[in-house]
Amino acid sequence: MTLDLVYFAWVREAIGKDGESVEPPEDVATVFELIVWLAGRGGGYAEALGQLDRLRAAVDQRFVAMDAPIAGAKEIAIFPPVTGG
Amino acid sequence: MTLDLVYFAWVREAIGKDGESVEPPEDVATVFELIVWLAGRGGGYAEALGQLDRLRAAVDQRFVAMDAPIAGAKEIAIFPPVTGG
Amino acid sequence: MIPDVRLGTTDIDVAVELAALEGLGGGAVASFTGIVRGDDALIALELEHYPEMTLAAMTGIAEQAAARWPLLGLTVVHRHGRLAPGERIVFIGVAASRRGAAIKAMQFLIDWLKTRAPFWKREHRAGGGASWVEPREADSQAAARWESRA
Amino acid sequence: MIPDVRLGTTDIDVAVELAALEGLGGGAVASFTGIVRGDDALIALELEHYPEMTLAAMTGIAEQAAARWPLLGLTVVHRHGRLAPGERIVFIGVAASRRGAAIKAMQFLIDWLKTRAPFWKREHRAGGGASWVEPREADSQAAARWESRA
Repeated sequence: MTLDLVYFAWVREAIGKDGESVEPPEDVATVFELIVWLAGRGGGYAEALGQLDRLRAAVDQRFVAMDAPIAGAKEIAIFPPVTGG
Repeated sequence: MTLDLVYFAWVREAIGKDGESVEPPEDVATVFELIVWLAGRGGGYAEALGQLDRLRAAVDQRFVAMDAPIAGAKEIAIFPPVTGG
Repeated sequence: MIPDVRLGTTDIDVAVELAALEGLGGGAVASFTGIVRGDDALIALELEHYPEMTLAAMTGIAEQAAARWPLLGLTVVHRHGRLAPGERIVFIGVAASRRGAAIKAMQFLIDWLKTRAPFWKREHRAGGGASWVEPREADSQAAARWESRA
Repeated sequence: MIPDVRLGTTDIDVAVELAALEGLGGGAVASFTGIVRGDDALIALELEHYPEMTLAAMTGIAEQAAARWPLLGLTVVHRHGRLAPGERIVFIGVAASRRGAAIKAMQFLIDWLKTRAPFWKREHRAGGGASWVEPREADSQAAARWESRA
Protein backbone atom coordinates (compact mmCIF):
# COMPACT_ATOMS: atom_id res chain seq x y z
CA MET A 1 0.00 0.00 0.00
CA THR A 2 1.45 3.38 -1.02
CA LEU A 3 0.72 6.29 1.33
CA ASP A 4 1.31 9.99 0.79
CA LEU A 5 2.69 11.52 3.96
CA VAL A 6 2.72 15.27 4.67
CA TYR A 7 4.52 17.02 7.52
CA PHE A 8 4.00 20.46 9.05
CA ALA A 9 5.78 22.92 11.34
CA TRP A 10 8.67 21.45 13.35
CA VAL A 11 7.83 17.90 12.23
CA ARG A 12 8.50 19.04 8.66
CA GLU A 13 11.67 20.83 9.71
CA ALA A 14 13.12 17.92 11.68
CA ILE A 15 12.40 15.40 8.92
CA GLY A 16 13.73 17.85 6.37
CA LYS A 17 10.95 17.59 3.79
CA ASP A 18 7.30 18.50 3.55
CA GLY A 19 6.12 15.09 2.46
CA GLU A 20 6.92 11.81 0.77
CA SER A 21 5.41 8.55 -0.47
CA VAL A 22 6.02 5.47 1.64
CA GLU A 23 5.12 1.78 1.58
CA PRO A 24 4.79 0.64 5.19
CA PRO A 25 4.89 -3.09 6.02
CA GLU A 26 1.54 -4.85 6.19
CA ASP A 27 1.48 -5.06 10.00
CA VAL A 28 1.37 -1.25 10.25
CA ALA A 29 -2.36 -0.76 10.75
CA THR A 30 -2.82 2.47 12.73
CA VAL A 31 -1.48 6.01 12.72
CA PHE A 32 0.40 5.17 15.92
CA GLU A 33 2.10 2.19 14.30
CA LEU A 34 2.94 4.25 11.24
CA ILE A 35 4.63 6.88 13.40
CA VAL A 36 6.61 4.24 15.33
CA TRP A 37 7.71 2.64 12.06
CA LEU A 38 8.81 6.01 10.66
CA ALA A 39 10.63 6.97 13.89
CA GLY A 40 12.58 3.70 13.51
CA ARG A 41 14.36 5.25 10.55
CA GLY A 42 16.34 7.30 13.08
CA GLY A 43 17.89 10.74 12.45
CA GLY A 44 15.34 13.49 11.83
CA TYR A 45 12.50 10.97 11.91
CA ALA A 46 13.38 9.84 15.42
CA GLU A 47 13.79 13.47 16.49
CA ALA A 48 10.45 14.59 15.00
CA LEU A 49 8.39 11.55 15.95
CA GLY A 50 9.87 10.47 19.28
CA GLN A 51 7.33 12.17 21.54
CA LEU A 52 3.90 10.93 20.63
CA ASP A 53 2.09 13.30 23.02
CA ARG A 54 3.44 16.25 21.05
CA LEU A 55 2.02 14.95 17.77
CA ARG A 56 -1.34 15.10 16.04
CA ALA A 57 -2.48 13.50 12.78
CA ALA A 58 -5.03 13.74 10.01
CA VAL A 59 -6.12 10.96 7.64
CA ASP A 60 -7.35 12.24 4.28
CA GLN A 61 -7.69 15.77 5.70
CA ARG A 62 -9.59 14.83 8.83
CA PHE A 63 -8.15 14.97 12.33
CA VAL A 64 -7.94 11.49 13.85
CA ALA A 65 -6.85 9.88 17.10
CA MET A 66 -3.56 8.02 17.18
CA ASP A 67 -5.27 4.63 17.14
CA ALA A 68 -7.13 5.42 13.92
CA PRO A 69 -6.75 2.75 11.20
CA ILE A 70 -4.86 3.68 8.04
CA ALA A 71 -6.38 1.06 5.76
CA GLY A 72 -7.63 2.70 2.57
CA ALA A 73 -6.06 6.06 3.41
CA LYS A 74 -4.48 8.12 0.66
CA GLU A 75 -2.87 10.99 2.57
CA ILE A 76 -1.71 11.02 6.16
CA ALA A 77 -0.52 14.24 7.80
CA ILE A 78 1.65 14.36 10.92
CA PHE A 79 2.11 17.64 12.79
CA PRO A 80 2.28 19.37 16.19
CA PRO A 81 -0.89 20.56 17.96
CA VAL A 82 -2.32 23.49 16.01
CA THR A 83 -1.75 27.10 17.14
CA GLY A 84 -3.80 29.29 14.82
CA GLY A 85 -6.53 31.79 15.50
CA MET B 1 -37.37 69.15 53.71
CA THR B 2 -37.79 70.01 50.04
CA LEU B 3 -37.04 67.19 47.57
CA ASP B 4 -36.68 67.38 43.82
CA LEU B 5 -38.41 64.40 42.26
CA VAL B 6 -37.79 63.22 38.69
CA TYR B 7 -39.79 60.62 36.79
CA PHE B 8 -38.93 58.59 33.70
CA ALA B 9 -40.62 56.42 31.10
CA TRP B 10 -44.17 55.28 31.96
CA VAL B 11 -43.87 56.64 35.50
CA ARG B 12 -43.40 60.10 33.97
CA GLU B 13 -46.26 59.53 31.55
CA ALA B 14 -48.74 58.31 34.16
CA ILE B 15 -47.94 61.14 36.58
CA GLY B 16 -48.06 63.59 33.67
CA LYS B 17 -44.89 65.52 34.39
CA ASP B 18 -41.16 64.84 34.36
CA GLY B 19 -40.53 66.10 37.86
CA GLU B 20 -41.60 68.36 40.71
CA SER B 21 -40.56 69.65 44.11
CA VAL B 22 -42.31 68.14 47.12
CA GLU B 23 -42.23 68.50 50.91
CA PRO B 24 -43.01 65.07 52.36
CA PRO B 25 -44.11 64.78 56.02
CA GLU B 26 -41.35 64.13 58.53
CA ASP B 27 -42.25 60.48 59.08
CA VAL B 28 -41.41 59.69 55.43
CA ALA B 29 -37.88 58.35 55.90
CA THR B 30 -37.23 55.92 53.03
CA VAL B 31 -37.73 55.73 49.28
CA PHE B 32 -40.45 53.15 49.89
CA GLU B 33 -42.31 55.48 52.25
CA LEU B 34 -41.93 58.35 49.80
CA ILE B 35 -43.49 56.28 47.02
CA VAL B 36 -46.38 55.16 49.25
CA TRP B 37 -46.99 58.78 50.27
CA LEU B 38 -46.96 59.92 46.62
CA ALA B 39 -49.27 57.08 45.54
CA GLY B 40 -51.71 58.29 48.19
CA ARG B 41 -52.36 61.33 46.04
CA GLY B 42 -54.40 59.04 43.79
CA GLY B 43 -54.97 59.53 40.04
CA GLY B 44 -51.85 59.23 37.93
CA TYR B 45 -49.70 58.87 41.05
CA ALA B 46 -51.63 55.81 42.19
CA GLU B 47 -51.49 54.39 38.68
CA ALA B 48 -47.72 54.96 38.29
CA LEU B 49 -46.65 54.01 41.80
CA GLY B 50 -49.07 51.25 42.75
CA GLN B 51 -46.86 48.30 41.90
CA LEU B 52 -43.65 48.60 43.84
CA ASP B 53 -42.00 45.58 42.20
CA ARG B 54 -42.18 47.38 38.86
CA LEU B 55 -40.32 50.44 40.19
CA ARG B 56 -36.70 51.37 40.71
CA ALA B 57 -35.19 54.49 42.28
CA ALA B 58 -32.06 56.60 42.44
CA VAL B 59 -31.05 59.03 45.18
CA ASP B 60 -28.82 61.85 43.99
CA GLN B 61 -28.08 59.94 40.77
CA ARG B 62 -27.21 56.62 42.39
CA PHE B 63 -29.37 53.51 42.18
CA VAL B 64 -30.69 52.55 45.62
CA ALA B 65 -32.85 49.86 47.17
CA MET B 66 -36.39 50.72 48.20
CA ASP B 67 -35.48 50.84 51.88
CA ALA B 68 -32.78 53.47 51.29
CA PRO B 69 -33.07 56.52 53.57
CA ILE B 70 -33.91 59.85 51.96
CA ALA B 71 -32.48 62.08 54.69
CA GLY B 72 -30.19 64.68 53.15
CA ALA B 73 -31.16 63.77 49.59
CA LYS B 74 -31.56 66.50 46.99
CA GLU B 75 -32.91 64.62 43.99
CA ILE B 76 -34.86 61.39 43.96
CA ALA B 77 -35.68 59.64 40.70
CA ILE B 78 -38.46 57.06 40.30
CA PHE B 79 -38.65 54.92 37.17
CA PRO B 80 -39.25 51.43 35.73
CA PRO B 81 -36.41 48.89 35.48
CA VAL B 82 -33.95 50.07 32.84
CA THR B 83 -34.00 48.62 29.31
CA GLY B 84 -31.03 50.17 27.50
CA GLY B 85 -28.04 48.57 25.82
CA MET C 1 -5.99 52.81 30.86
CA ILE C 2 -8.86 55.29 31.02
CA PRO C 3 -12.12 53.95 29.52
CA ASP C 4 -13.51 56.00 26.65
CA VAL C 5 -17.20 56.38 27.45
CA ARG C 6 -19.55 58.51 25.38
CA LEU C 7 -23.26 59.30 25.18
CA GLY C 8 -24.79 61.01 22.19
CA THR C 9 -27.39 61.20 19.46
CA THR C 10 -25.24 60.80 16.35
CA ASP C 11 -24.37 57.54 14.58
CA ILE C 12 -21.45 55.45 15.83
CA ASP C 13 -18.51 54.94 13.46
CA VAL C 14 -17.61 51.36 14.33
CA ALA C 15 -14.64 51.29 11.95
CA VAL C 16 -13.02 54.32 13.63
CA GLU C 17 -13.65 52.93 17.12
CA LEU C 18 -12.20 49.51 16.25
CA ALA C 19 -9.17 50.94 14.47
CA ALA C 20 -8.23 52.87 17.62
CA LEU C 21 -8.52 49.70 19.74
CA GLU C 22 -6.60 47.56 17.23
CA GLY C 23 -3.66 49.95 17.40
CA LEU C 24 -2.96 49.53 21.13
CA GLY C 25 -0.49 46.64 20.76
CA GLY C 26 -2.77 43.91 22.12
CA GLY C 27 -3.48 40.58 20.45
CA ALA C 28 -7.26 40.66 20.87
CA VAL C 29 -10.10 43.07 20.16
CA ALA C 30 -13.68 42.05 20.96
CA SER C 31 -16.68 44.16 20.06
CA PHE C 32 -20.43 44.21 20.38
CA THR C 33 -22.86 46.39 18.44
CA GLY C 34 -26.52 46.64 19.40
CA ILE C 35 -28.83 47.53 16.54
CA VAL C 36 -32.53 48.45 16.29
CA ARG C 37 -34.16 45.22 15.05
CA GLY C 38 -36.42 45.50 12.05
CA ASP C 39 -39.25 43.70 13.85
CA ASP C 40 -42.82 43.62 12.65
CA ALA C 41 -44.25 47.09 12.14
CA LEU C 42 -41.56 48.82 14.20
CA ILE C 43 -40.94 52.27 12.78
CA ALA C 44 -38.73 53.74 15.49
CA LEU C 45 -37.10 52.97 18.80
CA GLU C 46 -36.94 55.84 21.28
CA LEU C 47 -34.37 55.84 24.06
CA GLU C 48 -35.16 58.01 27.05
CA HIS C 49 -32.41 58.49 29.61
CA TYR C 50 -31.54 60.33 32.85
CA PRO C 51 -29.32 63.17 31.68
CA GLU C 52 -27.75 63.95 35.06
CA MET C 53 -26.89 60.31 35.74
CA THR C 54 -26.40 58.31 32.53
CA LEU C 55 -22.79 59.07 31.64
CA ALA C 56 -21.68 58.63 35.25
CA ALA C 57 -23.42 55.25 35.44
CA MET C 58 -21.85 54.13 32.15
CA THR C 59 -18.43 55.29 33.35
CA GLY C 60 -18.84 53.40 36.62
CA ILE C 61 -19.61 50.19 34.72
CA ALA C 62 -16.60 50.71 32.45
CA GLU C 63 -14.34 51.28 35.46
CA GLN C 64 -15.61 48.02 36.98
CA ALA C 65 -14.58 46.19 33.80
CA ALA C 66 -11.17 47.86 33.82
CA ALA C 67 -10.67 46.80 37.45
CA ARG C 68 -11.69 43.18 36.81
CA TRP C 69 -9.64 42.38 33.69
CA PRO C 70 -6.23 43.47 32.33
CA LEU C 71 -7.36 45.67 29.44
CA LEU C 72 -5.45 47.88 27.04
CA GLY C 73 -8.45 49.83 25.80
CA LEU C 74 -12.18 50.05 26.40
CA THR C 75 -14.72 52.05 24.42
CA VAL C 76 -18.43 52.37 25.15
CA VAL C 77 -20.70 54.55 23.04
CA HIS C 78 -24.45 54.66 23.70
CA ARG C 79 -27.04 56.66 21.82
CA HIS C 80 -30.30 58.15 23.03
CA GLY C 81 -33.25 59.73 21.24
CA ARG C 82 -35.21 58.34 18.32
CA LEU C 83 -33.60 55.63 16.17
CA ALA C 84 -34.86 53.89 13.02
CA PRO C 85 -34.65 50.11 12.42
CA GLY C 86 -31.12 49.17 11.43
CA GLU C 87 -29.51 52.03 13.35
CA ARG C 88 -26.83 51.35 15.94
CA ILE C 89 -27.84 51.81 19.59
CA VAL C 90 -24.68 50.88 21.43
CA PHE C 91 -21.08 49.95 20.65
CA ILE C 92 -18.71 48.21 23.03
CA GLY C 93 -15.10 47.56 22.09
CA VAL C 94 -12.38 46.05 24.25
CA ALA C 95 -8.67 45.56 23.51
CA ALA C 96 -6.49 43.25 25.59
CA SER C 97 -3.29 41.32 25.31
CA ARG C 98 -5.19 38.02 25.14
CA ARG C 99 -8.70 37.11 24.07
CA GLY C 100 -10.04 35.86 27.41
CA ALA C 101 -9.97 39.29 29.04
CA ALA C 102 -11.26 41.10 25.95
CA ILE C 103 -14.24 38.79 25.43
CA LYS C 104 -15.22 38.52 29.09
CA ALA C 105 -15.02 42.28 29.63
CA MET C 106 -17.13 42.89 26.51
CA GLN C 107 -19.78 40.48 27.75
CA PHE C 108 -19.77 41.99 31.24
CA LEU C 109 -20.14 45.50 29.80
CA ILE C 110 -23.19 44.72 27.70
CA ASP C 111 -24.80 42.70 30.52
CA TRP C 112 -24.38 45.54 33.00
CA LEU C 113 -25.27 48.32 30.56
CA LYS C 114 -28.55 46.52 29.89
CA THR C 115 -29.45 46.40 33.59
CA ARG C 116 -27.53 49.22 35.30
CA ALA C 117 -27.51 52.22 32.98
CA PRO C 118 -30.55 54.51 33.11
CA PHE C 119 -32.06 54.08 29.64
CA TRP C 120 -35.66 53.23 28.79
CA LYS C 121 -36.71 52.01 25.35
CA ARG C 122 -40.04 52.75 23.74
CA GLU C 123 -41.13 51.10 20.51
CA HIS C 124 -43.14 53.13 18.01
CA ARG C 125 -45.16 50.99 15.62
CA ALA C 126 -46.87 51.67 12.33
CA GLY C 127 -50.37 52.99 12.99
CA GLY C 128 -49.34 55.21 15.88
CA GLY C 129 -49.03 52.72 18.74
CA ALA C 130 -46.11 52.99 21.14
CA SER C 131 -45.13 50.78 24.08
CA TRP C 132 -42.35 50.74 26.63
CA VAL C 133 -40.03 47.75 26.32
CA GLU C 134 -40.42 45.40 29.28
CA PRO C 135 -37.26 44.34 31.13
CA ARG C 136 -36.23 40.76 30.33
CA GLU C 137 -35.60 38.19 33.03
CA ALA C 138 -32.78 36.79 30.87
CA ASP C 139 -31.01 40.15 31.08
CA SER C 140 -31.25 40.22 34.88
CA GLN C 141 -29.82 36.72 35.06
CA ALA C 142 -27.01 37.58 32.65
CA ALA C 143 -26.07 40.59 34.77
CA ALA C 144 -26.32 38.68 38.05
CA ARG C 145 -23.78 36.03 37.08
CA TRP C 146 -21.02 38.68 37.33
CA GLU C 147 -21.95 39.54 40.93
CA SER C 148 -20.21 36.57 42.51
CA ARG C 149 -16.93 37.11 40.70
CA ALA C 150 -14.65 39.71 42.21
CA MET D 1 -27.76 31.07 6.55
CA ILE D 2 -24.55 29.96 4.84
CA PRO D 3 -21.38 30.88 6.77
CA ASP D 4 -18.93 33.09 4.90
CA VAL D 5 -15.54 31.47 5.48
CA ARG D 6 -12.38 32.69 3.81
CA LEU D 7 -8.64 31.97 3.92
CA GLY D 8 -6.12 34.33 2.38
CA THR D 9 -2.96 36.37 2.61
CA THR D 10 -4.32 39.91 2.25
CA ASP D 11 -5.43 42.25 5.04
CA ILE D 12 -8.95 41.93 6.49
CA ASP D 13 -11.26 44.93 6.09
CA VAL D 14 -13.08 44.76 9.40
CA ALA D 15 -15.34 47.71 8.57
CA VAL D 16 -16.62 46.02 5.40
CA GLU D 17 -17.18 42.69 7.16
CA LEU D 18 -19.07 44.30 10.05
CA ALA D 19 -21.20 46.49 7.80
CA ALA D 20 -22.44 43.39 5.97
CA LEU D 21 -23.34 41.69 9.27
CA GLU D 22 -25.02 44.81 10.68
CA GLY D 23 -27.32 44.95 7.68
CA LEU D 24 -28.96 41.56 8.22
CA GLY D 25 -31.83 42.83 10.40
CA GLY D 26 -30.59 41.37 13.68
CA GLY D 27 -30.24 43.28 16.94
CA ALA D 28 -26.75 42.05 17.81
CA VAL D 29 -23.37 41.81 16.10
CA ALA D 30 -20.38 40.42 18.00
CA SER D 31 -16.88 40.36 16.60
CA PHE D 32 -13.39 39.23 17.47
CA THR D 33 -10.17 40.31 15.79
CA GLY D 34 -6.88 38.55 16.50
CA ILE D 35 -3.81 40.70 15.95
CA VAL D 36 -0.05 40.03 15.94
CA ARG D 37 1.08 41.32 19.35
CA GLY D 38 4.00 43.71 19.40
CA ASP D 39 5.86 41.59 21.94
CA ASP D 40 9.51 41.97 22.80
CA ALA D 41 11.74 41.72 19.74
CA LEU D 42 9.07 40.07 17.58
CA ILE D 43 9.56 41.14 13.98
CA ALA D 44 7.13 38.78 12.24
CA LEU D 45 4.63 36.02 12.85
CA GLU D 46 4.52 33.28 10.23
CA LEU D 47 1.40 31.14 9.83
CA GLU D 48 1.91 27.78 8.17
CA HIS D 49 -1.23 25.82 7.25
CA TYR D 50 -2.42 22.63 5.52
CA PRO D 51 -3.64 23.89 2.15
CA GLU D 52 -5.76 20.84 1.28
CA MET D 53 -7.52 20.86 4.64
CA THR D 54 -7.64 24.33 6.21
CA LEU D 55 -10.68 25.86 4.55
CA ALA D 56 -12.70 22.67 4.99
CA ALA D 57 -11.81 22.55 8.70
CA MET D 58 -12.76 26.23 9.14
CA THR D 59 -16.03 25.64 7.30
CA GLY D 60 -16.83 22.63 9.48
CA ILE D 61 -16.31 24.74 12.62
CA ALA D 62 -18.52 27.52 11.22
CA GLU D 63 -21.25 25.01 10.38
CA GLN D 64 -21.12 23.71 13.95
CA ALA D 65 -21.71 27.24 15.23
CA ALA D 66 -24.59 27.74 12.80
CA ALA D 67 -26.16 24.48 13.99
CA ARG D 68 -25.83 25.34 17.69
CA TRP D 69 -27.19 28.91 17.72
CA PRO D 70 -29.84 30.81 15.74
CA LEU D 71 -27.62 33.08 13.65
CA LEU D 72 -28.39 35.52 10.87
CA GLY D 73 -24.83 35.82 9.61
CA LEU D 74 -21.40 34.40 10.32
CA THR D 75 -18.09 35.51 8.84
CA VAL D 76 -14.69 33.97 9.47
CA VAL D 77 -11.57 35.24 7.74
CA HIS D 78 -8.15 33.77 8.57
CA ARG D 79 -4.82 34.77 7.11
CA HIS D 80 -1.71 32.71 6.54
CA GLY D 81 1.84 33.60 5.59
CA ARG D 82 4.12 36.19 7.16
CA LEU D 83 2.53 38.98 9.24
CA ALA D 84 4.09 41.98 10.97
CA PRO D 85 3.23 43.11 14.53
CA GLY D 86 -0.09 44.96 14.52
CA GLU D 87 -1.45 43.05 11.51
CA ARG D 88 -4.75 41.22 11.74
CA ILE D 89 -4.56 37.40 11.83
CA VAL D 90 -8.20 36.43 12.12
CA PHE D 91 -11.62 38.07 12.09
CA ILE D 92 -14.81 36.51 13.40
CA GLY D 93 -18.14 38.30 13.10
CA VAL D 94 -21.55 36.98 14.07
CA ALA D 95 -24.99 38.54 13.61
CA ALA D 96 -28.05 37.30 15.49
CA SER D 97 -31.42 38.52 16.59
CA ARG D 98 -30.26 38.72 20.21
CA ARG D 99 -26.88 39.13 21.84
CA GLY D 100 -26.67 35.76 23.63
CA ALA D 101 -26.42 33.74 20.42
CA ALA D 102 -24.07 36.23 18.73
CA ILE D 103 -21.61 36.40 21.63
CA LYS D 104 -21.61 32.68 22.44
CA ALA D 105 -21.13 31.70 18.78
CA MET D 106 -18.27 34.18 18.45
CA GLN D 107 -16.57 32.74 21.50
CA PHE D 108 -17.09 29.15 20.31
CA LEU D 109 -15.65 30.02 16.90
CA ILE D 110 -12.42 31.49 18.21
CA ASP D 111 -12.00 28.69 20.78
CA TRP D 112 -12.37 26.00 18.13
CA LEU D 113 -10.36 27.81 15.46
CA LYS D 114 -7.48 27.97 17.93
CA THR D 115 -7.55 24.23 18.55
CA ARG D 116 -9.18 22.62 15.51
CA ALA D 117 -8.00 24.46 12.40
CA PRO D 118 -4.66 23.36 10.94
CA PHE D 119 -2.49 26.45 11.43
CA TRP D 120 0.93 26.62 13.05
CA LYS D 121 2.49 29.88 14.21
CA ARG D 122 6.18 30.64 14.16
CA GLU D 123 7.65 33.75 15.77
CA HIS D 124 10.57 35.48 14.09
CA ARG D 125 12.61 37.63 16.45
CA ALA D 126 15.16 40.37 15.94
CA GLY D 127 18.60 38.79 15.55
CA GLY D 128 17.40 35.91 13.40
CA GLY D 129 15.89 33.55 15.94
CA ALA D 130 12.61 31.82 15.17
CA SER D 131 10.51 29.48 17.31
CA TRP D 132 7.27 27.59 16.90
CA VAL D 133 4.51 28.80 19.20
CA GLU D 134 3.65 26.18 21.81
CA PRO D 135 -0.01 25.21 22.22
CA ARG D 136 -1.56 26.68 25.37
CA GLU D 137 -3.34 24.51 27.92
CA ALA D 138 -5.81 27.40 28.44
CA ASP D 139 -6.80 27.14 24.77
CA SER D 140 -7.46 23.39 25.06
CA GLN D 141 -9.62 23.99 28.11
CA ALA D 142 -11.52 26.83 26.42
CA ALA D 143 -12.27 24.57 23.46
CA ALA D 144 -13.22 21.59 25.61
CA ARG D 145 -15.97 23.42 27.49
CA TRP D 146 -18.06 23.42 24.28
CA GLU D 147 -17.85 19.62 23.97
CA SER D 148 -20.53 18.84 26.50
CA ARG D 149 -23.09 21.22 25.04
CA ALA D 150 -24.97 19.90 22.06
